[in-house]
Amino acid sequence: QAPDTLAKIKDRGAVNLGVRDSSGLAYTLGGGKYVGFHTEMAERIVGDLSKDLGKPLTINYQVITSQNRIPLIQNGTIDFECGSTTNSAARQKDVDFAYTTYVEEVRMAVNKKSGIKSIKDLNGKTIATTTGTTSVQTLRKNERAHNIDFKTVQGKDHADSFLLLEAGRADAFVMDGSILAANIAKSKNPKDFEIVGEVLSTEPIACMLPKGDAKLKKAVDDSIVRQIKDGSLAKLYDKWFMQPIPPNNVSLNMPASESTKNAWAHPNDKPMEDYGNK
Amino acid sequence: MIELKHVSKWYGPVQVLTDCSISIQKGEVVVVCGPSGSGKSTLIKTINALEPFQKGEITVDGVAVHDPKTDLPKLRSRVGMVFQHFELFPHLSVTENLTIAQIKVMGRSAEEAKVRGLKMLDRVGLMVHKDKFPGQLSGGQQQRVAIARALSMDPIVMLFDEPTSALDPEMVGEVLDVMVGLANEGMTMMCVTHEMGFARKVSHRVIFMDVGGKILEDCSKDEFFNHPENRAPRTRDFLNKILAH
Amino acid sequence: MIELKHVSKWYGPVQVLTDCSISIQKGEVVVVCGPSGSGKSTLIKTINALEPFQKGEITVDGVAVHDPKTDLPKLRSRVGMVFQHFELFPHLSVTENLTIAQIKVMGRSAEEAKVRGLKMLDRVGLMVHKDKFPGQLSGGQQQRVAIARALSMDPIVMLFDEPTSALDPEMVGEVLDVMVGLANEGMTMMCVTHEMGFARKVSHRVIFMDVGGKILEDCSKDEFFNHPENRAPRTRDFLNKILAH
Amino acid sequence: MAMDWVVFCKDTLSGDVVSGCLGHGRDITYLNWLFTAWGWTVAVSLAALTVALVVGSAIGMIRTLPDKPWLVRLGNAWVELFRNIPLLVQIFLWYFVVPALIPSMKAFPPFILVVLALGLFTSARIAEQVRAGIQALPKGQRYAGMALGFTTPQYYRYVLLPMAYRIIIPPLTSESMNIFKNSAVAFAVSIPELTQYALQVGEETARPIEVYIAVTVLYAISALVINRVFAHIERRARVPGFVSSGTGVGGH
Amino acid sequence: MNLDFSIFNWNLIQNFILKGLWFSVMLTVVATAGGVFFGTVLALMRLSGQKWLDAPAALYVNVMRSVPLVMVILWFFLLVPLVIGRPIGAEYSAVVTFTAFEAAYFSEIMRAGIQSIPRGQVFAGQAVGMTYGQNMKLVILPQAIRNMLPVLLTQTIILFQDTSLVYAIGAYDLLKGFETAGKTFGRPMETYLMAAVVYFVICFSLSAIVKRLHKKIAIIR
Ligand SMILES: Nc1ncnc2c1ncn2[C@@H]1O[C@H](COP(=O)(O)OP(=O)(O)OP(=O)(O)O)[C@@H](O)[C@H]1O
Ligand SMILES: Nc1ncnc2c1ncn2[C@@H]1O[C@H](COP(=O)(O)OP(=O)(O)OP(=O)(O)O)[C@@H](O)[C@H]1O
Ligand SMILES: [Mg+2]
Ligand SMILES: [Mg+2]
Repeated sequence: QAPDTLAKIKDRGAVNLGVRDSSGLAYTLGGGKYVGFHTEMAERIVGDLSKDLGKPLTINYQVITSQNRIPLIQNGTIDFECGSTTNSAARQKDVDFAYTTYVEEVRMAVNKKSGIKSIKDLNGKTIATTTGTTSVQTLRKNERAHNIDFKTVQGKDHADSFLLLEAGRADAFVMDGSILAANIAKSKNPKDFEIVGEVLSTEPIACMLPKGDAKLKKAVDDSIVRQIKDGSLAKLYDKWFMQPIPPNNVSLNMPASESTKNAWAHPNDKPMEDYGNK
Repeated sequence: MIELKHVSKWYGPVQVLTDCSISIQKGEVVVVCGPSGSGKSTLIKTINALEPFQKGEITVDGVAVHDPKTDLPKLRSRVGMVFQHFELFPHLSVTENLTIAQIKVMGRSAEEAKVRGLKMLDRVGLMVHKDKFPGQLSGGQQQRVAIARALSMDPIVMLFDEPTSALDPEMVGEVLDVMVGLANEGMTMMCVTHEMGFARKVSHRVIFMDVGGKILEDCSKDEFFNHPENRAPRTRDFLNKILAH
Repeated sequence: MIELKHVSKWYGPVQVLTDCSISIQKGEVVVVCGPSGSGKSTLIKTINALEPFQKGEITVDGVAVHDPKTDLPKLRSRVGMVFQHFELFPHLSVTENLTIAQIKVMGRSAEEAKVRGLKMLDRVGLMVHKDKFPGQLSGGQQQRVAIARALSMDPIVMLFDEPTSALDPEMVGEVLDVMVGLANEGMTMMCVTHEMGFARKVSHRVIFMDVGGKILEDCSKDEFFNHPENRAPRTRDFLNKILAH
Repeated sequence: MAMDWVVFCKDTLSGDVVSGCLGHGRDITYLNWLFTAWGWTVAVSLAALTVALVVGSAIGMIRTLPDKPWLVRLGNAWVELFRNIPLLVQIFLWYFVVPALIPSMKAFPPFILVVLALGLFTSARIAEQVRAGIQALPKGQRYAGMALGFTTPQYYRYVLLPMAYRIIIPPLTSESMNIFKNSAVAFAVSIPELTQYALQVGEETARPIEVYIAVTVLYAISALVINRVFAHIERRARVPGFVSSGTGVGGH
Repeated sequence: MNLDFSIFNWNLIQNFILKGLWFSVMLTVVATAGGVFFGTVLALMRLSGQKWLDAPAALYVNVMRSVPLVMVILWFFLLVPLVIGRPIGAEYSAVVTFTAFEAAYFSEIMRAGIQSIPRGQVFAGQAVGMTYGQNMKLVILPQAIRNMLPVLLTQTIILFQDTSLVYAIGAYDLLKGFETAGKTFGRPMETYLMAAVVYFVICFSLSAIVKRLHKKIAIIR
């Protein structure tokens, strides 16, 4: 039968929130502090849930990884997750997604000195990406579409993949733009790196919910719509993408893309397949 | 006292005891000898049921060893046994070695057990070592403690399995002396040993076993040593070898 | 042939050889005895430099063992040594045990080594076992192979360290027979052993060592066995113990 | 939970089921990919095993040399160093830190670095076993070798090592099986072996259970094969009439 | 290459490292205790001589010992919530996994420890009339425990090192603490080096203690 996550949340007076610890939209400052655009947005969603349920809710932050997030949602370890999960048709078989709150454009980060400007420059190069992400597939597809040949190396998480680029073990790091920007901003010498090339894939990022829990989905979607309507989401975006952010107090300097703005203007939960991806 | 009737034993397909029959009276001292691997140790272990056997009957002081209903621990507690490698309990002091079975098996009080144990320790001449651990004693001393341990259980019979063959030659004497003393006091004893001097001095009977666990000879000491012409060739050959040097 | 002058050795703070001086002539058979731990094995091992020593001098056939410039492997290859636990190489067949050192150390051809090795094997009466492995032989047979192995290196002197004490009593004789044969042929021999029968039969001299590696007696066989009144009390006590039973 | 084994027959790009389950050329199925990943696991493991055996034997041997206290100390230090740091940390050190400190190593492919990390980590354990094996031999064997006039390298070669290796075949077997298991951490530094496959494909196909089962079975098969190979070596090397008692358990 | 260790201030240690250290230590302690308990049960099953007890225990032990720990961690993370039917965090999952995994290894150590007691000792206990239980309790186990304690403790040190593998499910252990700190402050090399030093100091000291303990409790034979 359909799960009733809201009832469970109400019972325990707490939300088991899935968060990421090193993605651009959600990361940790250590000491149990989880921050980021989507983390803070999730906290606001929890605030709205608390109002709906008429009960104060605490948040148990549960760090998840690319590999385990779907099983964890499925088996109820976490109630929902707001990190950097792509809404895809394949995943929709196993989980549901809230309205898209951010549209990710997969691009690549390179060392400025490398001279790489486009996917076509990657022939014979080594490219880093992260195990358990859709970018691995995106990369394979692009390799085929442009009929080029390159080597991929897979870091176990984004920070690791960036380290591969930083250490010169890879020539490019193909990943969601926000993640690239965040990792560049955090690096020792942010000026050495830049994000280049065409958009390899456009991916709607959304909070991930248990499959078939309409009540929860509605509550979350309502909260998102509320945040869009009253402009607080845009403000939040500004805070995390345009202003200096912890821990290093550098700014990502990444204005909202057209597709993101579009998603806010027309709230929807369409999968990436509807964004013109092959 | 001890009665073996047609005892046979196999390890898998290998027969290690073949139709052994022996009868030992109270107060008798019997020496068992024979080449290595002839089943001497196995024979002596079947008597207090440390090794099971497949055929035949053994009774010790009227108790049927082969009977599944027999309380084996109780039987064993009344049969003293001394091993080639002493087998003192290395984690216990000499006194504890002497008392633990008295207390846990016979149910004696710690006090009583200690009195009895130390008396036996005194008897083997090792009173000064009562608080040491086995590893701190020489081989000869360990074996004498092992004898004292067996004696403190008030055994009705003592079984010895090559008690001196793991000892330095110097120490053989001190252990044999204790055994001679026991024999002279009338203890019923069955000893696997190649110390023919000991056999000559105190044994009443000698049993000679050959490979496959066959008893080739079972005769009086006098017969065994003084009438080689009546012995089987295998026995004579063996005796020649171990007495030659 | 062998000359020890004031040899002393320590293991850390413990002195195991104390000022030992011995001189052995070509063709002499010398028996070394003494209680366990008295340093007999250590003494014999210093002679072919298996154990270093800190003080004194040893020369073997004119070669100074204590001299750092001496080619020790070469010296050792000329001194035959037989151990208590045989120490055949278990992974090599009997023939390989006999030939490997001849080939690798003396540089003999495989052919030549085999001829010499098998001759020695024949001499100890084990020709039929030439293709077996040590683990397939009895202790007495292994020890005889070990003697053959030492002999096939054409040693100028043979050292024995309790060659019979790890054997079943039955097998002691066969090994002693080989040793008696060697002695009678005039081989220079130094034997640590407690087989007093052997000492009486073939030795020229007996050395008695006591704890701490002190030489208490070094006298002719006749003196040693027939004039106990001239011996130190410690020696008499030891002899009594090992001859008693 | 129903199993869906067809997932392995799917093309890795289109997700279409391929008949025959195996793709051609650049069109590969998840099954093709699985075998490639297994190949990496085997390659990493065997290469690391070689390194571990060579280095471990050398270190183990020098720890038993008489009268060479400095070499013995060096060997001991080696063992302590490599066995008191978790393998995963060592892999990161080799991968990120060592090339940064020694620039010429930047050119080394990750495969080599992982092999070095896993090999040297295991060399400490093998050194320990080789030392134990040599010291388990009766002391008299060394003396017997010396007494026949063998030089130190000769008596190691002809007397001590042949028996020491025979004695330690059982612990060497489990250490070799451990290498296969430990190679799983190589995915942390982007070697595309079985565990990385499990993580990536489990995610891509959303069928983690089937994928994990397949990967686990391949690990078990690898361990079993190694086990049989060593059992065969042990049988071949058995010395007639020689019985040895087994040693040691533990470790992974 | 210039290394910069200045980021290691008390704040960072407190925020990143100590939390991880605490978890690693907790995981080691709990898994050791649980592993010893279940390991004993498994070892007794295997030594019982009853096929129906021995066979399942043997199967469990052999399966656990032939699968990489990382895979076991992933398996439990996937399966435990499905089996018990409720959410379980990475940390709890790690505790369950390590307990189950170590039980297999500990049971082998105990089995070997018990079997290392010479048969003569078993005979000696029986010969003075002890029952099976008395013999176990008074003769075999006291010696076996002394023999296996060092191996058990060494295994515990290995276990402590293996806690670093929980990163696969995102649990926050000592290594993860260093890693997160390193990535957050852009100093990964320094933190990996520091992690190596910290692990080495801890494990080396522990094994030195085990060695001394071994000397102290070894039975003089
Ligand atoms: N547990 C066992 N399993 C199989 N065979 C065994 C076992 N114990 C002993 N044997 C075999 O049984 C035979 C008799 O052994 P036993 O120990 O009784 O001989 P023994 O006469 O005491 O010899 P020794 O003088 O060497 O002590 C030998 O051939 C031996 O190999
Ligand atoms: N490697 C060693 N380290 C420290 N002490 C040793 C060593 N080897 C022998 N010893 C000591 O040196 C002394 C002499 O030993 P050695 O083996 O020479 O005696 P032994 O007379 O041959 O005795 P046994 O009759 O028992 O063979 C003994 O006290 C022994 O404990
Ligand atoms: Mg016997
Ligand atoms: Mg000696």
